[in-house]
Amino acid sequence: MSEVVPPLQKNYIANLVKKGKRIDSRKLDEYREIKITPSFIGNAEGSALVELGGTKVLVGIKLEIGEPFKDTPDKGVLITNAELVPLASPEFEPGPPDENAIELARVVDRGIRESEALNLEKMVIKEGEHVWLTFIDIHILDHDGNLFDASTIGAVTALLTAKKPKAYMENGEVKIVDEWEPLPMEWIPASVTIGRINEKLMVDPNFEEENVLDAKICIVFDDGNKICAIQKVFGVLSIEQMKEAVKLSEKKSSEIRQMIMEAVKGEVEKHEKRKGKKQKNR
Amino acid sequence: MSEVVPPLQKNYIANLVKKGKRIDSRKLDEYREIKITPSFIGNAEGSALVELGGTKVLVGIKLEIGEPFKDTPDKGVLITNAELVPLASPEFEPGPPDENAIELARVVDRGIRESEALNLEKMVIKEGEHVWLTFIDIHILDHDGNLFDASTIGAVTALLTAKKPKAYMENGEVKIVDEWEPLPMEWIPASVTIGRINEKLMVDPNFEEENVLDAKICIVFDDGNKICAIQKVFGVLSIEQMKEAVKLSEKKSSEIRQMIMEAVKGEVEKHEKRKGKKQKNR
Amino acid sequence: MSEVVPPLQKNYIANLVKKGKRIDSRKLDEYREIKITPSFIGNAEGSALVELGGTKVLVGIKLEIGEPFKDTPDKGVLITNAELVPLASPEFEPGPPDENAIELARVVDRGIRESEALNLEKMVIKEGEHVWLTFIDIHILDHDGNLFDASTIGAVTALLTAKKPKAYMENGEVKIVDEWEPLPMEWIPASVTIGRINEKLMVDPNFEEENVLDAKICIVFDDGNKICAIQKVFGVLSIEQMKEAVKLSEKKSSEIRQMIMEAVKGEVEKHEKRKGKKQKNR
Amino acid sequence: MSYLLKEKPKKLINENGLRLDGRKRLELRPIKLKVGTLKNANGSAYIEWGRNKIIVAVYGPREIHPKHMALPTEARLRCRYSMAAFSTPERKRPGPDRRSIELSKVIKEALKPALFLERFPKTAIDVFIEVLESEGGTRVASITAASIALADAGIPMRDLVAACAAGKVDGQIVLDLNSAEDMYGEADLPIAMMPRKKEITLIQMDGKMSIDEFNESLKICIDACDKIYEVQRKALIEKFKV
Amino acid sequence: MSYLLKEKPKKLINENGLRLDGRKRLELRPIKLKVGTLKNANGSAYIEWGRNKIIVAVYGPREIHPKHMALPTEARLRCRYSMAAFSTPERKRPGPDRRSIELSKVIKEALKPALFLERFPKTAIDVFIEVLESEGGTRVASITAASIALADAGIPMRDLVAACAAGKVDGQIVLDLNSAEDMYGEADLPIAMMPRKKEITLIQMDGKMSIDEFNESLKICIDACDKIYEVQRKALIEKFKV
Amino acid sequence: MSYLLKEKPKKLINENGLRLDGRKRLELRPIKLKVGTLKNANGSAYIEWGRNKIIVAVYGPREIHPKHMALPTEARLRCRYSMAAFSTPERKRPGPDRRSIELSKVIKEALKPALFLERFPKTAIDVFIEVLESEGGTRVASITAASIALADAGIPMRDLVAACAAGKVDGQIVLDLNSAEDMYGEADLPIAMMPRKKEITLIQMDGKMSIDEFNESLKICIDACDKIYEVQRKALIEKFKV
Repeated sequence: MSEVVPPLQKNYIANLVKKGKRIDSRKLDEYREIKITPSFIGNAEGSALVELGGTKVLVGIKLEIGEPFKDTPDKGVLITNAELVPLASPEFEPGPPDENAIELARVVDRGIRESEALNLEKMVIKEGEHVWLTFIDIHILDHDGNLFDASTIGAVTALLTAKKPKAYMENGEVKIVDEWEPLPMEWIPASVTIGRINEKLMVDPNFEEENVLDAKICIVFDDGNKICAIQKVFGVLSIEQMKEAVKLSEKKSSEIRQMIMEAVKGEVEKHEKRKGKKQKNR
Repeated sequence: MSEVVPPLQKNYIANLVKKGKRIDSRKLDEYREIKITPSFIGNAEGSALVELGGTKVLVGIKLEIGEPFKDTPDKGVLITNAELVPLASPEFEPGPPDENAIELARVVDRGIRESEALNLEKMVIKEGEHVWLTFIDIHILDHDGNLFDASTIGAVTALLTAKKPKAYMENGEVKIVDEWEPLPMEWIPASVTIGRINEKLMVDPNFEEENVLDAKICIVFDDGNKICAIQKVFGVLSIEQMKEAVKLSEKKSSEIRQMIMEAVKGEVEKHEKRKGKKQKNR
Repeated sequence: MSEVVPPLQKNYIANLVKKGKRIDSRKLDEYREIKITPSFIGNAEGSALVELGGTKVLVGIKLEIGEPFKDTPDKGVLITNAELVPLASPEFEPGPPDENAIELARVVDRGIRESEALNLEKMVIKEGEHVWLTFIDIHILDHDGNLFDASTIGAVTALLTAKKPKAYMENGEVKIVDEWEPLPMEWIPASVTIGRINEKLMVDPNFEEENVLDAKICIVFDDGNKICAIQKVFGVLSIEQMKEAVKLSEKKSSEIRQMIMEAVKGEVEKHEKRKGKKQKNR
Repeated sequence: MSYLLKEKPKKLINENGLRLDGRKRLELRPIKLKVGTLKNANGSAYIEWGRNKIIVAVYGPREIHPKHMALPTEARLRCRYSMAAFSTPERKRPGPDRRSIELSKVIKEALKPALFLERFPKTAIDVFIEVLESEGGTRVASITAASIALADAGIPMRDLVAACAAGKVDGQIVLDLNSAEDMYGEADLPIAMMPRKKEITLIQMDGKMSIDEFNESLKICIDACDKIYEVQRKALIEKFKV
Repeated sequence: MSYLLKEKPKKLINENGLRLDGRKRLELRPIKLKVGTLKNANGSAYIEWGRNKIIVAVYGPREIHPKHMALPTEARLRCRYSMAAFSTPERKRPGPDRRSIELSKVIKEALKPALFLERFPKTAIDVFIEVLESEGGTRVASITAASIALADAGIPMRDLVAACAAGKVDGQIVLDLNSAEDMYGEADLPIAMMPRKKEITLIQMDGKMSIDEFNESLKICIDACDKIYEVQRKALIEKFKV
Repeated sequence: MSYLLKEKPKKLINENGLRLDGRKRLELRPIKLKVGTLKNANGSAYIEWGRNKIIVAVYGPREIHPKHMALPTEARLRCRYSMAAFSTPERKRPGPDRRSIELSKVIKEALKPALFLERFPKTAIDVFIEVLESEGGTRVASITAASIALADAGIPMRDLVAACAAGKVDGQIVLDLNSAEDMYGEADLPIAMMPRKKEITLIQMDGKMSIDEFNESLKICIDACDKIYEVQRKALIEKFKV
């Protein structure tokens, strides 16, 4: 959100919304075109280029072997980082991640971590000593609004298509074999960002819309109909609007999930099997 | 000390001092009211809230087990840090400690370290390998002058009331038991800050006074009548003024020490016993 | 190079150069006076103070024992750092090394590393575990142009005169004896910096000249007639100028090398022997 | 102290429906709120919420540095949430980490809708939050206190902001999670509201919740915010009644 | 992935004169260059050069912050070469390191002579280079793409800048080194030129080369830059032909 | 080199009253002081004090950046005490640490009273101190040299500032502690004075001393400062006599 709102632009968009219309002629509950290109980067263990309208996000997964955290010796480590590089927008400045980059990284991380999409317990080589560190690096290339959803789509797709070599212990040392297997993914969380303007909700605000919204909220659903993360990014919502946003995001999240599954088709079968089992146990 | 001295304010204070008076009607050698609240923070191993007139300082002690420095394998490690958080004064700015915060931390540290108040040799679990790291964190909450004395009072009180669990070696590993004991405190150093204005000395300058002083000096005494730290903070002193300041600080330091002992009464007995022994050996 | 070129100064220097002359009455291919003082700093394992006209550079070598890099377990580690301290020029500012300091350090490093002047394979105590870390610290004291050559002369001289204690493994631990030996130096690289102005080349530009040059390039030769590093620092060169610069720098580099050898006379014999052997194997 | 690592308790709610600290499912921890405790700040507040101890100072509206940070049509609200090194069982290294940077932002966004920032263009309003001791729920306690400190500083406000968390623990929806419940529970849902206008200014969630559970959590938070609003009003009256 | 450390190959050029990736001694890797791929930037270009993938954005001429950075008689050209964390076999920590700071500078110096900076005094022209995947030769690929992005941004130029490296591998002079050749070869000589003016705007070398080898390397680079210049021109025509 | 750790010597003063470096109890190390050794600085001085080697440059009065650092009624004096990486037995990491930040401040406060800063409002006077080699007592050597560098820069001064340390070693009060005495001695008391005005501009102490010992230390420091003042005056005369 830029800091000074141009009032004319705001009125124009607000009036359109009152009639259920938007500046790019979408419906209020319609996403821009989503294009997902998995495995874009050869040097990454997993990656995805996501184009959401004019927004371009590249996510890469890198794996390393390291120590677990002291208080979770039986779990791998997940580290999510976002870079709002100045290439992507005249608003982004060089330097360490600012509050917006950190919020973005932490919300994407939360959606994946809290949904337990990546089973960190299966990312252990030897409990308390050697685990897989999974780095999710989010690189914004062009910022045309709704970075949260584009980044979550990218991160989830990259994880679903990532491969890791087999590793085991031998004589107290970690051995790695050149046999590659997918990461233990259990769920496909999907994030839905909703804007409020003129008391109406709209999904997937673009950059111009974000600049004039009264409120923005991001809601992430796992694929078992549970909310696994919420973040009100700015503005206020009434209680009714909040409940409406949750319902809307539940619906849209399954459409997005469908697109991710489409993009990673090869992976889908495996995932469906896993999911089938899970749902029964639930 | 703020950087630009208001000349009217300076004249007013200087004229008062000539008559032995001060803006808050104290005598030149009189401290403001001191209120010491030990054990204020439950999560800290030791802590003290010190109110010195309008100045509020909170000091916390945290303990960790770590490695000794290479050149002192037979000693625990003492780390003192001061945060001049922007909450405490419009003059403080966010960011890493500046020269004033570092000077404050180092002077408080010096008083404790050089007086050998905390016996670091008794903070060793296994020589050269495992020792206690003692962190003294000084948090300024409201800055109304004389941070040095308030912080030293806080640090000493927090150390006197701190508890550490017993630790010992077993099969090459550190074991910790839930039995708590006080830190090995040998002395009660006390710091006295003195200002010079109009060729007169005054103790415990408040914020307004600090802004117009010609010089400020801080002198720390252990409780065996020895000086253990001096820091001229700014300005100049004649040789006679310097000697006078030392005498004055000796006298005031024992009053302050008395107040600390009052505040940690439970600890006093133990301390007195320790001190009795020490004095004989001196 | 300062950022704004004074046009009058530029014309004056450019016109002189057309006639083969320079502001300090040197010839185009003439260096300023070079004064080398080896072993200036007692606390350094090797050091040299270099005065190149008005430019003063102090280089110190420090040695530590540490781990090799993972991908070169059979080599010692070389770390080169340059500090453009604000003492040396009104253009230098306090703070971490900027792009100019980093470029300087990396070009000096490259000349030494790529010429294999210091035989890093002989700086290993135990392969994969303990090697010598060699720190080259370049401290600019007065900046009157041509820091690259002055720094390389300083670094090479400091390395040639540095001593290290003998170290060996005993019961899995590194032992160090108080017997000192020179570092395993194989070559004496020499750097030649060339400026272009008015389509003419000149060596060793001073500060005023650097400010008005059309281009500056630094070329390093090992002492076996091979180029081991090039860095165009700014500006453009035609292809012919580039070739001419290489020839010129080959010639001047042997003069500089001669001066270094003069300065470290005691070391020269040993070096010559080493070099004799090497040349045969080439 | 982190070297005495506590194990995860088997049950967070016992057979009598009581939680580890003896509270009932929908019971708030005791809250003490004091206004105007600092001398230098333009406004301040100190809150004890359970074992949480937090002090908040407000400076401003005041000049802004560097100048290009100034906004032409309103005051820039800046928040700094910071934890004292000794506020946590394991010592926290001083300086902002990623968590505190995110919290500073969400707290700022929770307070902003309540302020008439447009009355002070080109200035800064700074909210400094120091967590002196933490026991779970520091962000809602911080917002509750900061809102009062802003009022104490005389910043004109549309409404106070009251905040509280709900969550899911041992399968049940509970109010006002403490540290252990936050760490070992299934979900945490901190909410801030302008109580009179019934508008949500902060909502975050992590963990897993069904939509029904979410709606229930939302409801008990709204009720709790009303109670906290009363605490806030009393604290303000206390200050100004003299 | 760094944990599967590759050994140094015995030969980098086989008995048939072919390199590890099947190329001949003087053969360039395939180059794809696309202009104007970004929406926000004033100019942009995307290059795939072998497995290198690099995107470049140009912003400016625009206002400069802080103001005292402004130059009175020309635009300040600023370059930022940066590698994505996932661009290398071993994860690269985000943020500038010494190598990328040096590369940012030499790339800036390679582009600067081609620009009429004096037409935009007191402004900034920013070139942002993001290496998304690297396989050796990122600096020459970056310069090649940046030059096109500058043209796309409408910055007036004396000439394009084309760049390529030569080097010495297994004792032979080869064109366009890849990662393995860069790491295990004997010398690397990246060069940038203004092809029409035949002027060198970047030259660096590390490794060891005789003067003859240097001259040969220089020659093959010049020829290669002519080819790359054609690729650049075609990409620009492609963009503007619509 | 730190890997050859020296043990603490049994005695720092032998039976003949001589110290490890052969000096008597109240003997200064040899001091060489040279004015105007740097070309770029407005004023400079180089001091060798025992094995300490320190160079000081003064720049200013000059414009100040950022502007809001300017003081309306006087020049801002800034000091930067910095140790070269190779100046100590163990390599020092470049960049300021807590010790050097404190020393920069106390040196600034030691010099400030001697300067007529009010003659140059809104400007900066920068004192840059580079310790090239250290052997104990660098702060007093730095002040002694800096005072001369300020005079060399033509900054009007009330008096020079001369500095020296006393201390307690093996139970005796000694003058001018070296490294070993500083490390293993009982107390260290560095003092700076304006010798003509007999005013103390720096005094610090660490260690333990009785009041009597303090007074004795003070006395021998004052005497030593008079001697150092002579060295300073000679150095200035040397410079300007040509």
